Amino acid sequence: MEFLYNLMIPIIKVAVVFAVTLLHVAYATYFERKVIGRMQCRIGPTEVGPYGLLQPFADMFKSLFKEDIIPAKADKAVFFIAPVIVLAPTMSSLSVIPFAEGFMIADVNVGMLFILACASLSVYGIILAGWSSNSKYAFFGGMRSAAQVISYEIAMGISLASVFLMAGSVRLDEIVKAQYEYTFSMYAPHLLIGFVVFLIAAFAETNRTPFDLPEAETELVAGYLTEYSGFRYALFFLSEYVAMFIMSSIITLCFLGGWTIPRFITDILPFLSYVPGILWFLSKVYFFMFFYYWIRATIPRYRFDQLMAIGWKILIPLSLLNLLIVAFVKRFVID
Amino acid sequence: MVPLNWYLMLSVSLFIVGLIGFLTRRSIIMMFLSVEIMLNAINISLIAMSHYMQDMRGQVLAFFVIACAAAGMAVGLVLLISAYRNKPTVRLEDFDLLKDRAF
Amino acid sequence: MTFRDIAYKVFFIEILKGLALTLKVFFTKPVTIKYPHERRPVSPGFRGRHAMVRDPKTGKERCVACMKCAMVCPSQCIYIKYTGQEGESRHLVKYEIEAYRCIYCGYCVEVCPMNAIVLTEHYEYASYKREDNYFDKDRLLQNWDEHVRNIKADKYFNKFWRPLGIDIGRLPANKRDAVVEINDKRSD
Amino acid sequence: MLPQLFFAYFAVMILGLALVVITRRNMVHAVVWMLLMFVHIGGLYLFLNAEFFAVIQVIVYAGAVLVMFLFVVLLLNLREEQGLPIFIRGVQGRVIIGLILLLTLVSAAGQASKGQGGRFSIDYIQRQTHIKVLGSVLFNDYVYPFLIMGFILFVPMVAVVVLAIRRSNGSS
Repeated sequence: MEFLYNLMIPIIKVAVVFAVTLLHVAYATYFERKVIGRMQCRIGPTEVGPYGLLQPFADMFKSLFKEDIIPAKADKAVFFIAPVIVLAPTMSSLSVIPFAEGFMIADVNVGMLFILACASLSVYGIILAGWSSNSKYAFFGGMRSAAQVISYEIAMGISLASVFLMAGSVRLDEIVKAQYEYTFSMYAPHLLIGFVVFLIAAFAETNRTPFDLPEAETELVAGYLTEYSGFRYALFFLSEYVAMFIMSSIITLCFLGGWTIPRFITDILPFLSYVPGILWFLSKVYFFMFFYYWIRATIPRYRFDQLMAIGWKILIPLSLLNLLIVAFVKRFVID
Repeated sequence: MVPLNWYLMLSVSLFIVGLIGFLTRRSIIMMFLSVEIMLNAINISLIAMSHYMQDMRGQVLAFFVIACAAAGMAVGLVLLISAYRNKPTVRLEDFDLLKDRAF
Repeated sequence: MTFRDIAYKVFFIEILKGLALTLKVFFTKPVTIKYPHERRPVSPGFRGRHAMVRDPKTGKERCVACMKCAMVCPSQCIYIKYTGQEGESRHLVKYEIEAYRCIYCGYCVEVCPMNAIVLTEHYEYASYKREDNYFDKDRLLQNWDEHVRNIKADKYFNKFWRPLGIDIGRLPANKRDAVVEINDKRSD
Repeated sequence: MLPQLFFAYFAVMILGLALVVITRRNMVHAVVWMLLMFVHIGGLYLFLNAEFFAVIQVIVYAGAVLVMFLFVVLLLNLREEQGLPIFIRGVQGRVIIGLILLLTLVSAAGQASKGQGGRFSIDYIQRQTHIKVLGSVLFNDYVYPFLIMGFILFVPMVAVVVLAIRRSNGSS
């Protein structure tokens, strides 16, 4: 009986997280269209349901029932498996994210590194999708995306290393707890360079504007997605939004104090400490999702050489500098 | 508890698979992949022994092996690319400029 | 590179300005018109679907087959056939307009001495069949009926149905005021 | 019983996938199977209480080295290689030599016995977390090898840039 109980708890957690994530992705698309619409003086979807609230489901049903087109000379096995390779690591990295105190599916010692590993795995899906489509647009998109993701992963990893150094752990819940002791109960003011570097790298990691070269519509049709349609396209789409959610969660957890609220706020308004932590967590995450859309509505796309120059010539030296400063501060000031 | 010998046997078998691949494939890229398999076999045995002997030295060595493997592969692949620019093939037997034809 | 430029680069001043602009627009009222539910008012002089004016007295078209419209048409999309000898009154047999070729210049409307062919303000003539936009005589009269249906008054005046800038006195009698009497069967 | 079963699964999968890798004609397929094999090896490291290595295996091997392979395979246009034989002439002899070596080494590995236990017991590592233990050993006892390793990683970086760069005027 106890065995069953121990088995049921993670399954229920998985079900909850999975359902919440899928719903989140559905409404993240709606939210994006509304936000960008308003920023461009439009109103976004309004037709399906009240205020267009059922639009995501209409899109979902449409993509589910569309014809699944496979190019004649595609490498079929790889073509089929590529969306899964993109989606599976992205979804599985959800399992180590603590949404609130003690609520995470898998309690592993290497939480943050696990997410980095998953992020590096989903590159394969993109390259293989581009390669197996046997189309030039898709191939260029895949290669560009892989080059971009690999370059920015380095800057991202090094800027996260400064967080590990400050917190003395790679467990996400311990990082959050360690932040609570600092001045603003968050690392963002202390690790400002790392925070900015991570923010920029997160945009590049998830292939969002201004770094959306892999799927630059005006030059590459849809990049590595060109030959995909119907359900497989929806899988790529889903994984992109889940990846955005995960990146926002990592920023929230590593730099903004996760599910905690800053102490100086609870000192002034003590009743706020009764608000459940998941609300704080989600509000911070949604702020960053909003930021993604905000940036998308504002900044045009970078050129590919500019993208590479930003990654290698600016972000990596900056993050190394940040790491150096943090190491000195940690050794000689804090300890 | 799985005995240490099982890990060592797995490691050795994996090493031999990599070795056979290295010796028999024509393509240089596949030979590099076989080298990767062999290095992974070494790592399995190092980490297994480190675990069973409760000593971290094996894992430190495995750490260095991973770093060296990455560095070596980078150099190997870039050599392959510069060779490919001169002669568009990745088959090892086509690089035979220094071979004495008499034998 | 001055100090100011460096500061602009380091603190992302340009990007922050852009973000402030988009955020400002975010809180303004959208300019969208939700088309099938709301329609934007048609501006005067809009040149939409073709129609032939139906004479309320005879219930037929007013065209006298003078061929002026077919001659003036730059894209030559008006096809007219008539019977009747030289010196007699002509009888219109075929009057067709190929709307896909039409460039909506409005010359035919301006030149028509009888005010028979007009361009209405109707703009939703998308259809599933190409034939639907190849207007023959009956269809053009039907277009006029559709146009008239929403007009409440007895008469309809459109000053763009005659050449602007020409003295009214020099125009043919039927063209002078470009007023069309709408006295259709509804009132009967 | 359960650990043995898990080990058997991982061992069979690793060996089988390695065999699949070295017999693929299409190199992209080989790289994909290799990826699966690396993930399985990472799973094996989890049993050995080395979760840091499990993650490093995926990040470094799968995320960096194999992507590099994939890049090279895609950069070189290898269409015409597809029709040629996979293995070199005289493959049987080499396989037989390999199998003899396999028999010898497996029998030797079967007789291996572990020596004296050190101070890093499983409980100690679990209490301290693996990263901390590895870090303390690496940065206290093996600082100079670690620095040399950094240099070893730096030299290929320069070498790769020097070799891969195309001079705008000059050769080619």
